[in-house]
Amino acid sequence: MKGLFDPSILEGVEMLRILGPEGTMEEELRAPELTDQRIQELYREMVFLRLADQRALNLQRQGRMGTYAPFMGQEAAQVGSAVALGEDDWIFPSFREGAAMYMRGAPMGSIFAYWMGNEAGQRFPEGVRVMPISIPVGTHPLHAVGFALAAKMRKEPICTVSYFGDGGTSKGDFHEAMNMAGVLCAPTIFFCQNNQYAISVPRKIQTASRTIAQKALAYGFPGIQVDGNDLVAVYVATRLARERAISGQGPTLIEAVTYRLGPHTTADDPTRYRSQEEVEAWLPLDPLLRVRKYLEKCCMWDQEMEESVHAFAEEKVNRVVQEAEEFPQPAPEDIFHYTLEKMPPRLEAQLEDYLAFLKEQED
Amino acid sequence: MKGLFDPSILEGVEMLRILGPEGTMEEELRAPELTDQRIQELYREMVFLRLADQRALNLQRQGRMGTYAPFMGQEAAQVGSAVALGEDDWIFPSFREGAAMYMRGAPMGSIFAYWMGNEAGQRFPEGVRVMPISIPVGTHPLHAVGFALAAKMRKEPICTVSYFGDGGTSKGDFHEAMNMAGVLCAPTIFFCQNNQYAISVPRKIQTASRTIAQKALAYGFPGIQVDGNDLVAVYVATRLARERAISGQGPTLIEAVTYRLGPHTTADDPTRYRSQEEVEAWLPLDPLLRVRKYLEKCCMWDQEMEESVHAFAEEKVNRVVQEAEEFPQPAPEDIFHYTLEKMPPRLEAQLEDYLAFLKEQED
Amino acid sequence: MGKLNMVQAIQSGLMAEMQLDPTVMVLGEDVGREGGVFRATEGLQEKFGPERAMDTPLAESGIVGLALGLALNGMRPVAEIQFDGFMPPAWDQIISHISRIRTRSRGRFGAPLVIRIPYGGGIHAPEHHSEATEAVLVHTPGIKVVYPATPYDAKGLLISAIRDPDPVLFLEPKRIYRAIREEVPEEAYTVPIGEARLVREGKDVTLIAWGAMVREAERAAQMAAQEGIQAELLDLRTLSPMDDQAFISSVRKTGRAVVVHEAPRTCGLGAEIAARIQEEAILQLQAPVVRVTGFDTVVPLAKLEHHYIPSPERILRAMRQAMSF
Amino acid sequence: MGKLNMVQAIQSGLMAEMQLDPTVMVLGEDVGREGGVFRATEGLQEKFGPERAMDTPLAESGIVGLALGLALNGMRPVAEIQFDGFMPPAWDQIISHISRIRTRSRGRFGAPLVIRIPYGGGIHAPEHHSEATEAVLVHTPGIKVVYPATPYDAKGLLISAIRDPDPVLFLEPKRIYRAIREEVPEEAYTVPIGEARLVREGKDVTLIAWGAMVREAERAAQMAAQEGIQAELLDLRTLSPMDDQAFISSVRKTGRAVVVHEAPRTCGLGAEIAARIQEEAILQLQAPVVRVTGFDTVVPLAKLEHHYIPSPERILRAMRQAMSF
Ligand SMILES: Cc1ncc(C[n+]2csc(CCOP(=O)(O)OP(=O)(O)O)c2C)c(N)n1
Ligand SMILES: Cc1ncc(C[n+]2csc(CCOP(=O)(O)OP(=O)(O)O)c2C)c(N)n1
Ligand SMILES: [Mg+2]
Ligand SMILES: [Mg+2]
Repeated sequence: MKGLFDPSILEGVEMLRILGPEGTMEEELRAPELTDQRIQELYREMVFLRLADQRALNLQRQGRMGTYAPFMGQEAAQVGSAVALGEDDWIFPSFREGAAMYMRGAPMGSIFAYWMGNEAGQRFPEGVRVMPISIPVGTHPLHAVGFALAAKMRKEPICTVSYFGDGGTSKGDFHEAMNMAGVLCAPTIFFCQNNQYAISVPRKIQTASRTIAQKALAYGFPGIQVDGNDLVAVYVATRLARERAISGQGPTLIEAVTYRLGPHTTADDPTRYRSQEEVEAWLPLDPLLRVRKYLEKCCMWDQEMEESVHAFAEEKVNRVVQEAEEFPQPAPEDIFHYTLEKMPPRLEAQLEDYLAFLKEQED
Repeated sequence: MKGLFDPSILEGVEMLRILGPEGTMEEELRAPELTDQRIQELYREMVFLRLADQRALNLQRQGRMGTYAPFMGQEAAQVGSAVALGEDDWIFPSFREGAAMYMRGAPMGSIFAYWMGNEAGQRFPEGVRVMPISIPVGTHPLHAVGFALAAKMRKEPICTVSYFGDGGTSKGDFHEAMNMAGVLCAPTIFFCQNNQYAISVPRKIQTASRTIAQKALAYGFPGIQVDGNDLVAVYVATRLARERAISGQGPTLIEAVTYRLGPHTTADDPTRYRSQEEVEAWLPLDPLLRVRKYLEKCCMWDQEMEESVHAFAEEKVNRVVQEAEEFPQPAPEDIFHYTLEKMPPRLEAQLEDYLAFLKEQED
Repeated sequence: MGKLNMVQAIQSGLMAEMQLDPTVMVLGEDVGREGGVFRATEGLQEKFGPERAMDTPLAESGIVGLALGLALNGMRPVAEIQFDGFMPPAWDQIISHISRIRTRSRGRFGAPLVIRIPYGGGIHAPEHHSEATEAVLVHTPGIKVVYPATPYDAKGLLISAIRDPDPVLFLEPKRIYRAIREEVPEEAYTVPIGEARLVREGKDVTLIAWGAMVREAERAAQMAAQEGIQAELLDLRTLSPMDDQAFISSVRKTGRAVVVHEAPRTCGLGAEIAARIQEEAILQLQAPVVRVTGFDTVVPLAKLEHHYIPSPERILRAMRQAMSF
Repeated sequence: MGKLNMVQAIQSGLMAEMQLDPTVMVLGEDVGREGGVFRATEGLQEKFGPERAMDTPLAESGIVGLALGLALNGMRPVAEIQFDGFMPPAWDQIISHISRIRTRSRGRFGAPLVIRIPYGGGIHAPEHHSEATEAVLVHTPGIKVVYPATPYDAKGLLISAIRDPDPVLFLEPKRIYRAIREEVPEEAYTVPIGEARLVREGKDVTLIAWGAMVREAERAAQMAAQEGIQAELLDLRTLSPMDDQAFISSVRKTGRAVVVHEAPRTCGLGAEIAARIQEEAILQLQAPVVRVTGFDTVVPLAKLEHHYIPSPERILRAMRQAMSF
């Protein structure tokens, strides 16, 4: 019918995949700068990240860390996108982006300290172009759009990336951010890790559209659906989106199709809402596995290397934990000092009164 | 590229039009129940509505009415959609839907009384399935979705329609409503009157998508772009959407492409943001004009009938004004009585105190 | 009848009402399959199916806006907002529509719905999981606001809320979800909205609290008793409409008042309570009403949180201040 | 220097700052081409182009969220929310992000931005065009809240707000946008945030008001003077941080206080002011602090609106009550 936009129009579009689960590479789609060497380096990082993630879960069980949101299974999506960016680009993470944040320079010890309940862990060193974690789902892409717009106004060739989940796409603020980015032609990338769940809510209850990528069409710019467990495809898609951003062509939405192998957070019991079979069906698609298979095929990896990289990574994780646990214990004053640049008299009085109370308690 | 959803995919889709500006009818697309007779009836209503709308503007200028949002130019969109519904369907209007509300049974006198600053004008008689006007743009489609869902749960064969503008599609709540309607397969119609402006902001600053209709694809259900100045096409599209709703196929978004011939409201001066030429280019597309031309072609209309229907409509408008002005002056108690079903003691005390104050003032 | 904690009591209340009234339903993020992240809706989807115990997309404004539409069409929805910190996106629908539909339609329509929200700190949670926003809600005309402090009250008040013809915001102190167990009847029963509960009688100072702070205030009152200060403790239970006569008549007797809340002090509900006390009992007041509250800052994360939330010690100190003014 | 009304003064403030500082920009619905529905941004787009005077899509949360992103990257955005009734959709971004980014990042980032909002009733507008939501804003840590009452203050405070390192909510009394004209320097100047203005000295009762209510209070004070009541009138100007020492020391002198606001009474800012007065001046208080406010209802439409908004007569009556307690 004339005038009809029917979802069936979009049925033909298939997910981009370059590095298959069996370690086979579609060479013609691969980015030249992503050499085997580089892939090997990134594999090492992914191993470290997986171990760090698992350690965080353990620390939580031991009562040494608070609630933690693990990213196991999503390493390719995060690492692939993070390393595709330019040095001066900024990322706007939500709570499950430890891997991306680390790859962009945020110290893992800081990230751990934050999850241990210390705000100071969110103050990354100057020069690290990573925003603090945003907990309210779907609300921070707006900041990435505004930030990108300021850069565009000053003609700085950078872009911003906001990371969010499939659940995040349901929020009103996601829509407002996408729409504004389209209108303002902002140099920004919306990076959705569709890990199939928002806590217990499966992707199909989150939205009725076949893909998340196609949501970009509502805003007049392109969306790309990519195998999120494929380091290379994620890299290539992000690179393309960045090219568009930097060259004034505006925003791109990337849907990285992946799977959260672990619980939503340490407070979650996924057996309540998904079957073991479902999880097992995703295991062969593990993002680390296929990189290792590829490297093995190239004769750039073997069991020995695997063991040594694990040992090395374990060591590094130990240092991360130490660093996090050696973060100075924050003082009660810290609650007050960052509310406004200069503490107003009333707040100062509250602080003084509270310190007096603490003093009395000691006595 | 694999995985790419590019806006160009949708370039081919053209707006649905059945009754052209010159009064020519695409007979094969026409709905059989929309007989010439019926079109003639609807034309009479449209003439009345245009006069009523103009009178409202005049009343405002004379200080007899408050701020008013005229619908001139949008009569076909509102009348065509309203009459395509079933008797038991409900509509959820925003502030510019006087024509649709009237066609669904809301007394025009009530609507006028409301714009005269009397809340009582929003209490339509029992049986009139029209919700009160919602002023916050884009926020009420959610209510239409919830309402429709309740009907669906009870297996009642009705649907709901929310009316909103091009501006409304930018709001987060519009997105949440569309997304939920898709997921819940709610029997509801999202009816967007794209009148090219949100106050002074032109459609192209509102969103970068080529059409508004294509936004439905983000939610996995169809959108239809229709010539909003074409009574017949609007009717046919609405009918189709209603069929889908009633038969369990879920929601539809309709974009009625139209033009606000008047000011945004009586407080607005459109010459600040659009040219006279632009307005004049839309005049030949006037929704009343083409119906008249069609009827004339069918030998069902002539100048004499035009004059008599105008005279008749003028009379009717006079009665509307009278009715509105004879609405009883609301009492201060009315401010309090509808806050909760039963007034809590504190509020009662406020009322008593205020009545005592009024009494003192009299003395 | 059995001993239940507060989450169980709430679940029991929902179960009972859904059994009695086919229009009652729950909706929200993870309330269906999962039974709620705190298990307050556990077992409802098994029993009543996915429509009446409905998992929704992640969208707080959408959830409460949908609930309004459902309520307008004959349902009695109980929506859940997963954590207090995710209330603000729902405020527009609450303030602009839910609270106003009755007055906007001059009584033709009402919004008989409930919004449940686990609120408050003390569980070492991430940012946005420890907020107490009662003042904003109480400032909003056209809604009722309920804050239970015990399992028994939670169930009874929840059932009253569901049966109420007006929208009720039902704030649950997540910190004590599992801290207290008490006898809770299995069947439906109601506790009236709008009545405070006298927790403890005393003649020296009136302590006013609600939700999770009732327990802290009770501890403080016990400590005070050992110093010879007899505190009268009121659990407000409903914050809007507020049973102000309960605390006003108490203060008329004691001459002193301490009000406790987690929210930031400035423009918190403590201010309203202090304002009403001085309006109606100034001649009996022997000391200023003292407020023990969160600071005018964001709630800190785990390592500093205990400084922020009023403790029995801080409440005791406030009572001493009131006594020695 | 010329006589300007408040909208003109605001426009003049924006113009001056945009000329001085290339990072200052305005954004919002209709602020560009149209120059704002109230003309507060008139001429800015002509002068500074469509980027620095930017029309946005219709999305309040988006506007302020975008402003935060801009501020994080070196701009000093001045966002406009068209009417007070459309603030609630922006609250989540304000409360969850704008007010918290400094503390969340432990000082690495700040949010030097301004949000301008025409507020309050008295213009016979449709629903959602007459709200006064200061209490919610003042309850929120991490933001400043400014309410000018005169053209001179409006420009000076706006410039202070733009230069402030923290987010400032700038509420403009739309009712008196064009009611008062006074000399306003053409160049940039500042009026400090956080200082009340003594409008009128008096010894009998302290009158506390802000925004559009200052004029009503002044009229009431004149009427009172004819009855021999000498009212001292304070215009708070900044609500957060509030210059409470100004009214506390005044009440210590007069022993009586009347506070006036348009917002609903319960949990309005009047409660906080009353609470602070009784905290710090109870020994001098000779009568309860009286609140003259909107009712605990939705603001009525044109035909009933005048009953809702505090009038000089109601304020006068409150002063008499305070005097005769
Ligand atoms: C606005 C908001 N609502 C609710 C929550 C509670 N919550 C935390 S994570 C989450 C699910 C998020 O799902 P998704 O966006 O897919 O991200 P994922 O957790 O899968 O990475 C929910 C509901 C929140 N953080 N923010
Ligand atoms: C949430 C919200 N923001 C701002 C306004 C002020 N306002 C009233 S109408 C309007 C433009 C609406 O444009 P559109 O949705 O296209 O509807 P139209 O007026 O063209 O019918 C604006 C900004 C409002 N009513 N609601
Ligand atoms: Mg997810
Ligand atoms: Mg429009």
